[in-house]
Amino acid sequence: MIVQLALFGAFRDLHREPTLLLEVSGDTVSAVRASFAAHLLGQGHAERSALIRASAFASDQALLHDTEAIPADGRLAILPPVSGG
Amino acid sequence: MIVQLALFGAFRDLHREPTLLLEVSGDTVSAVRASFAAHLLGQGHAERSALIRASAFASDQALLHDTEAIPADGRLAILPPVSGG
Amino acid sequence: MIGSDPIHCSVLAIDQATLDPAAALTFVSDPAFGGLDLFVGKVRSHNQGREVVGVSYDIHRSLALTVFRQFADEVRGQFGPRIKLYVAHACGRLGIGEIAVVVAAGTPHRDQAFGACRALIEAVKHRAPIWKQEHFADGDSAWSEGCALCGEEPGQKMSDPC
Amino acid sequence: MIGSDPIHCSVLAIDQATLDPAAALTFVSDPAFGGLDLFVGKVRSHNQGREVVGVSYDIHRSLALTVFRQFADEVRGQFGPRIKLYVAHACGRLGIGEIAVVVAAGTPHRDQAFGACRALIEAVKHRAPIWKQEHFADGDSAWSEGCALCGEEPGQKMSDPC
Repeated sequence: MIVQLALFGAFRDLHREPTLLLEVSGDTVSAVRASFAAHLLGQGHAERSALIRASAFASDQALLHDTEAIPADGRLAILPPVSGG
Repeated sequence: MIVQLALFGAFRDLHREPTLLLEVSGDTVSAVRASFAAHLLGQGHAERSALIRASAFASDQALLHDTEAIPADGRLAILPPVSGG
Repeated sequence: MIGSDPIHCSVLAIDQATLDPAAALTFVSDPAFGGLDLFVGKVRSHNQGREVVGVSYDIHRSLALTVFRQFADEVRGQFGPRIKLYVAHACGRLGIGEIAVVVAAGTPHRDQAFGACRALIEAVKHRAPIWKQEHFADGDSAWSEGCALCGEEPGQKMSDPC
Repeated sequence: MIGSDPIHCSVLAIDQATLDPAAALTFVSDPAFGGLDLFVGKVRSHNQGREVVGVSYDIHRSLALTVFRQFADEVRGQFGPRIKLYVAHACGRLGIGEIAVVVAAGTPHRDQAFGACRALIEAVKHRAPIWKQEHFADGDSAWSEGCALCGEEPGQKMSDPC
């Protein structure tokens, strides 16, 4: 399925747009994580794999565990470690 | 000696003026404490003796221990337990 | 004590509004409250020895508003129910001395106000979807290291400055 | 970091001036400081179950200013030296919701700001020559029980709400 992945923080520097359309083979959040890691690897950003592992995924309303299903609307966000305040 | 004793908090209610002229026999703060206690007793305020025991004395700049001398200008203040803020 | 909503949460685009500590104090005030504690986070001129000229905040706005309210509800459970809470965070690029975050708590007595205000800013700092990019005097910029939100999987944490 | 005096202390007659939290925040701000904590103490409508309509504060002004600075120096020793501190207390009769005291601390990081602000208000509450008379809705007035300043003589303490 096609996922619309919103990028935040350090991930914004890797892509021109604030969201990325990603082909995901699988229907869980962990599949999105794997697809995004593969995508960045393909873009020559192997150094980001640790950041992807440290990131969470979320819908507009809640964090999503890796075992959860991708939201029906195909939209989610990747949240690198946070540093507000 | 004659001491000019400034009154604060609950002691203000016992005297028309903010200061009281007090005849003190002795030259230490403890003598002032004793004279003021005797003065209030004479005014019919025996119920204030515990408050006097719980009070501190001070110059304009510092607390004065009971063993210290009365300031040379004869001015000091009696400070009942405090409740600021 | 409280008629309307005792919790205020906002994310403000810095080119449209500025954070207002006075508004926070007004919001958390109540005739029954004797103690208000307010925290203001500002952009500071140095970090870890490097001169900073500005900070850009990136925020997942809808999720941030949701979790701000969750944090406030948690704090209310711990220090309330007689409490009012305020959280506002700036989004966009700020200069030195500009306000990045305002948190406030009002309660009958001061101990709860201090405890609640502290708990709320700690939650915002460690668990809200907010990212800080520091701009240095030498022209370099860097996203700050932060707190991983996927803490239920300990093996996936980076070295954590939280 | 600091050129001028990093400590502000004042006692304000309420008929001549009002306490100003914004001025406190401005005073404790500094380009090097990322964290400001502010405490505001207000007159509240109830105390120990009784309805309050106002509070009169009596202050030994010269001694209060001296000890405010002593407290601030102590706090600076504990949480500084990179710190700015502000203390202002109202004198006179205040109505419900009016500000009795404002304390603020600015530091590079928030932990010191919270700790310093808390330590400073505790000192003001427990050790400053300030007396509070509560005026009740039933017409009665009473001086609050307080903290004895002659603590070096334990036998002379009253029952102590401190």
